[in-house]
Amino acid sequence: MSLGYYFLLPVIFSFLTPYFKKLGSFTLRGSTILLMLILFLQTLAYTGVTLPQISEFSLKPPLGIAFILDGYSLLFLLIFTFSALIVSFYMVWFFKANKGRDEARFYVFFNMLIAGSIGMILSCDIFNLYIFFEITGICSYALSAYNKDKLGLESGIKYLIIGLIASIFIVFAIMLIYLQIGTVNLGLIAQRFGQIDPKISVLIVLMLFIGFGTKAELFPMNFWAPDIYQGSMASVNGLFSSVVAKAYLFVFFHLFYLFGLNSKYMLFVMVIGAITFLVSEFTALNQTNIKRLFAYSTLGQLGILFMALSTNSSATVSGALFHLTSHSISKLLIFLALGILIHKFKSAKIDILGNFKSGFLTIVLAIGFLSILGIPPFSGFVGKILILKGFALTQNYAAIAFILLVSIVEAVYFFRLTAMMLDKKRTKISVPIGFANYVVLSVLAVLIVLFGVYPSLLTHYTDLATNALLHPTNYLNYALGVGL
Amino acid sequence: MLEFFNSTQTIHTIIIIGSMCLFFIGFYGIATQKNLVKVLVSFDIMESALFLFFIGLHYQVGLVAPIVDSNLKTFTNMVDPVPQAMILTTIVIGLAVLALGLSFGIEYYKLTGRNDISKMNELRD
Amino acid sequence: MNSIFLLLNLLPILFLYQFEGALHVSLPLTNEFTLSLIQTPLGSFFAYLSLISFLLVTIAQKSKKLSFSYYALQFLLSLAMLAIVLAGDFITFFIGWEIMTWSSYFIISKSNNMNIKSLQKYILFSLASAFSLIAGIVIAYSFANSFDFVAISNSFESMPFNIKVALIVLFSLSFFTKAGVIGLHYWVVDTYSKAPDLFSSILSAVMSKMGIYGLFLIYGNIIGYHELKIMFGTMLNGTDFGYVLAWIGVATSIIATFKAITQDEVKKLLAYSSIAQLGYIVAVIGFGTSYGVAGAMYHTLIHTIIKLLLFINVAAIVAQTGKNKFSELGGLIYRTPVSFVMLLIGIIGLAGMPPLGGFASKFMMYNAAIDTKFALILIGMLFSGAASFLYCYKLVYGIYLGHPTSKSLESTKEVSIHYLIPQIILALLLVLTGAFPGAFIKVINPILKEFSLSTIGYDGLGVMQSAVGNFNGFFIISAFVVIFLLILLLIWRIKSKAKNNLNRFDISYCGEVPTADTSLHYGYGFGTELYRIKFVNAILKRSSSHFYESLATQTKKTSELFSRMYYGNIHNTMIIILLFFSALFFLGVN
Amino acid sequence: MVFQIILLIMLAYVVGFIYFGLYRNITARIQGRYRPTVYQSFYDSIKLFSKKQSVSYGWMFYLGPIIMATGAVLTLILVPVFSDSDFLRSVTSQGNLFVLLYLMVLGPLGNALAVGTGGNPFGVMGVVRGLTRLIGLELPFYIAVVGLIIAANSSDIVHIIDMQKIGGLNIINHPLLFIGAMISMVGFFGESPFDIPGAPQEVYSGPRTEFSGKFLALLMSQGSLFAFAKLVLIVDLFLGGADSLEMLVLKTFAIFVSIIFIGIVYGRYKVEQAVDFLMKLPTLIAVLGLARVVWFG
Repeated sequence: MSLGYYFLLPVIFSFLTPYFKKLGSFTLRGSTILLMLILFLQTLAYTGVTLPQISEFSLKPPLGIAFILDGYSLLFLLIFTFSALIVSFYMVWFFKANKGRDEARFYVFFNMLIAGSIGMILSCDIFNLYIFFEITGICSYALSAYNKDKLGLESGIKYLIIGLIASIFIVFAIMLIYLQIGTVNLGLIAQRFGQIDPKISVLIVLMLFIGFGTKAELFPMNFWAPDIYQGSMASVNGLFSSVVAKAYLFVFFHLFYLFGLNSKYMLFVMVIGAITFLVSEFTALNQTNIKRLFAYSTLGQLGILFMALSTNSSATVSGALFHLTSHSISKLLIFLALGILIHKFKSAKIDILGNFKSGFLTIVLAIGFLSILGIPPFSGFVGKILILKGFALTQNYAAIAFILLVSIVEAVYFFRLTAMMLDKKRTKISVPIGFANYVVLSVLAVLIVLFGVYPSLLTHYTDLATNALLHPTNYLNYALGVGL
Repeated sequence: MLEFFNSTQTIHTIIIIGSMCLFFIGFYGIATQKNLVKVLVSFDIMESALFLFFIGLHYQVGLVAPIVDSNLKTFTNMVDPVPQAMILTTIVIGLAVLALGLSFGIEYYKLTGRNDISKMNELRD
Repeated sequence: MNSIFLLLNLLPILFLYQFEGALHVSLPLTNEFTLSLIQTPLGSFFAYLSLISFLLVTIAQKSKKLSFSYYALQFLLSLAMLAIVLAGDFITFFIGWEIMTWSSYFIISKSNNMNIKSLQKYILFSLASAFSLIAGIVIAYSFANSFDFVAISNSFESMPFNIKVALIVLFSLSFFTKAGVIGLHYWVVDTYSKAPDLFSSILSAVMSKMGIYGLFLIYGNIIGYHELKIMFGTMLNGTDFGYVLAWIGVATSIIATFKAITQDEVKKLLAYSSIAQLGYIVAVIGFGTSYGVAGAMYHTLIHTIIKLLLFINVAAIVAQTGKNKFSELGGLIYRTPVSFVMLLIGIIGLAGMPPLGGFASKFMMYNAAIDTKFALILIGMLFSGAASFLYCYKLVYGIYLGHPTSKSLESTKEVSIHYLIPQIILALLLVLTGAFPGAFIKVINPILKEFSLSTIGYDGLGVMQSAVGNFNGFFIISAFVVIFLLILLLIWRIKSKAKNNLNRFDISYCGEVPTADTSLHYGYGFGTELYRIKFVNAILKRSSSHFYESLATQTKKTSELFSRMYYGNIHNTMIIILLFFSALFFLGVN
Repeated sequence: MVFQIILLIMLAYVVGFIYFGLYRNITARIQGRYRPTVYQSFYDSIKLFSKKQSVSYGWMFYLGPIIMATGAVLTLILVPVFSDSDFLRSVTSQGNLFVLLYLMVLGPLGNALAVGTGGNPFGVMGVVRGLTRLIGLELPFYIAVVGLIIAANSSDIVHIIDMQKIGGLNIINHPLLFIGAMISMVGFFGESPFDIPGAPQEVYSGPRTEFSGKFLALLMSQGSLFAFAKLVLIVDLFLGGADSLEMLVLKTFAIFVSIIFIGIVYGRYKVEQAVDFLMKLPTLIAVLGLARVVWFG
């Protein structure tokens, strides 16, 4: 299958949605599940082939448009398709529980969102990347405002305005690149980036940094992010946290390493990541809204990832990618589980965690919490220890101390929530969960444990990804059309 | 006199100055305006400035538009087609975002009667 | 359910049938990490401690209806502890450490007395301990390029001095937190007192010992006492390092002892006493001599036995009466006589009286201090020992002696047999450890060899030898029993009758006749007069809680401060982004 | 050996009661009032053994005095009475100073248990005061003992006696330690100014209120045995032990007299005052002695 279908199939399904809707909601839901299943299985199939893979359209690169799948994007592809599959299962329950919602509208944007995110990580020219960026953006604005209530629309508007700002920076950067180099092919850009006038290149880098950094929720540009999470549905939050934010992060570091930025930039990104981590974790302590709280937690984890990914040491980066995967799974689990509670209690106050009665939900949520905190034997632990190990190898003890100290702050609110769940003195109301959710949440929880006790399953892919990210020679050859 | 205007240099200068003016008008708009519609319009102005800038800089005197018709027999002596294609796409995207933004704005206005973006702060700490 | 988990608890013994080398497993986790389990004498010692403790507590738990999840978590906890003590590398150690943390957290949360604040206290201190540990681990890794104990131990010598110190501090902090050294003990009392009653015994008897195991591992195995001596130099006959550590331990012991005396809640008293006893161990662990290590080991064993005994005893009483304060208990001696005798044996051990095991361990520690000539340390330990008589007496008086404080206590029945069986076993163990100190030395000697220290002599099973004198436990205990029986016989033979079945109000009471309303059990309040002693008052009125509370307040303030930035104004957010860009631009271009 | 032990107990019993009689005599003389005979305590003890008990509070109430007596006898046989002879040497060689230090506390603990069982709140008050006083009281004594152990590098009393034969008496070599130990001894003998736990005038009757008959007699007897053992211990530690019965009586009597003279002269401290006092000057004196041993010995 050509890589193009990763983009094409969701788009086709998205356009067919009105017809599916006419055929009934079963078809609508089923078709999306089918689509995501196909994508996921296809991705699994790609794990067996030699990488990178390329699919060009009409012309060979560097002139034509092409999709390239290397180790780095394979990892993200796995995460995205898997998350999408999980969410599409979850939405079956959601729409059953919430009768009378406009299902078609959700699925249109959902499919397109996945198409856009996947496009972003596969595309090998910067302009296509921008288009996918915008597609992802538009779909996220729409999904964020899906509820069409006051809060939903407010978050949609906020997200849209921020998206506009980010896209102006990125368009500007792309134009400058084209003016300087005369190409949009990533391979050529990477090759010739060093020849640009340093002042212009600083400007380009800064603009890309601001553009993608804003979307990837880095500190001084992330004042909007918690609002968006608070206003959107829990399942959409799960998508934002484990797919959309990760896609922007992917692009950020893809460009970062392709352009071969020097250690000053690395230090800068690391400091920014650290500040993001610090501020978010502290702010999270003060939250009363559960979705908002986990939004801050997501920001914090992104902070760690930025810290670790900007080190250019394969040990740290590999750890960070492991952590990223584990975080995606855990956050998806948490947000989906919260969705069930929020639906039941019609409220997103923190107290709902103390008022439900369901051993299953308690266990899966606890697994999610412990995993994010990096406590063995859950997958977050492996990620965190790999990151710390990486920092230790470069003798960056300050980073280790920083991460560990702030992690204690993180533990404060995670365990406050856990203690609320376990508190027997509160009035407890039993929560119906639904068969689909039992399956979905158990799969996620089992994965978290599995990656925790048998990390080799995942380290194989993170090592591939690290290698592809830090040594993009193969990728460049393909992007330049040399190897074809 | 007119030849002066016909030189590539001059045209580029005019375009740069003009697009910069436009850009800063847009910039001024988003920095000061709080009405959602005005903000969106300001963004559009900024984007337009970028488009103008980009397209304009790729125009050179004596080159023809990259459209295959009687004037263009060989693929030489024409303006670089890539920026034009890019800008066309970007315009479409911009339009889509603008439309979405306006529709959000309208819905929001219907619900709350507000369109001041600085007062959209029900989502906050 | 209980029986199943009882059997499950016995399972690990299959793999630990020897004292050394019966177990050698390594599992590759990733291509970088390999989990390995190796049985060393030190590990086996602690492994057996924990196995036996869990076994006994599970027997006692038969008297309660506990859920499957409780037992499962407890079993997981026991496995985690085994992983800690049998680990051959730091990753296994840390995994065990963290599983121990959270499984115990979930067990504690099942208690009815628990509140969020105490749970938070417990988990945050545990995590702080774990994070300090992992920081040490990765720093060590950065030099050794391996998590293996042996590899790290080998490369330790070549590390820079400041890294060595940092490692020692980080590891020590972690293990001190678990053992509840003063200043880091803020969580201990609350947790022990609010945890499920029988689980408190595990917390105090086994989990705190994991901290001690860690200290042994670090000082003895990984760094090595010899290296510590080289690093820090010597003082008198010991090391500088050991001297500092000894003062930390002695301060812990003294402060906690005084705090224990003033507690009204039974389990709080036991918790403070636990801190104090671990203080002794910390005090001698750094001496770096055979006697120091042996003393610490011996006291570890004795403290485990005693704290299991006492906590199970108290748990039984609490279950029987529903009361957990000295001011609400009292006069149970003839209503629960077996429990009383068990507690009596327990406190005789706790006070370190001959002829029970408590004395043997103290004897070893004192000798270690004499051997190194740390006289003031020894005085401190003796002083804290003298003060500990007060809380020992309070324990027995407040629960069993004096008068019942309420009507319901007068009809209390003897506690369930499931509580008594482990207590009787433990009491016997306490007697045996007192009677056969030589046997213990036999067990310790392989561990001393592991630390490359000289071994200690023993003369048969009954005599423990030391540099400054021998202790014949067997003689002392037999002499005690013989004399006791003779005097008993003598007194028995002297005929004189007494009026039995006296009313409990028939006491001399200043010529008055006390009634049921008269407060006769006021002895429970003792400890209050300690506030009038200046030195003790200075200790008692200070508390680490101020520090931690203000830390919490500061964190909350910081959080609120940061939180103000996120006030939901998208217009300002835009402007901030633009300003940030301009700032970076000017910085970047220049 | 059994014969020797019985002999020793009888000796201690006789000497102890005679000393106690002398104490009452001397006190009465100094205070200018009528005195009982020297043998009065004997008579009391024998009389009490044959008397009926007036009250009983169950078996633990009985066990308390027996535990105390056990502690006293055990202490007695573990202290070497005669330094050069083989008298009970096989037994005394099994004990050492640490065992003795703790055995000395066994008595008060047994007492405390019995008193607690009795349920008399005043008795408990006395016990608590006693245990609180112990915090301060043990301190100088411990320091002194530790000093001696370090000086001799052995916790074996026989060894300490032998050391004094070679290097001179400890009272001369370590006077500061001796002073510290003596101040503690004043308290151990229940003398003023540290006699608050018994305090007959203040706590109505002290810890022994509820005892009568043979148990009171047992308490008295063990008290005299124990007093003798403590005196012998001091003699062993500081005065080089005693070769013969005359020397033993002489030395113990000297110690005893100096203790009661201190006791008679001073008034009574409250318990917190006692602890406060003991933690200051006596501790300081003893610590100075100790420092001398550790750093310059």
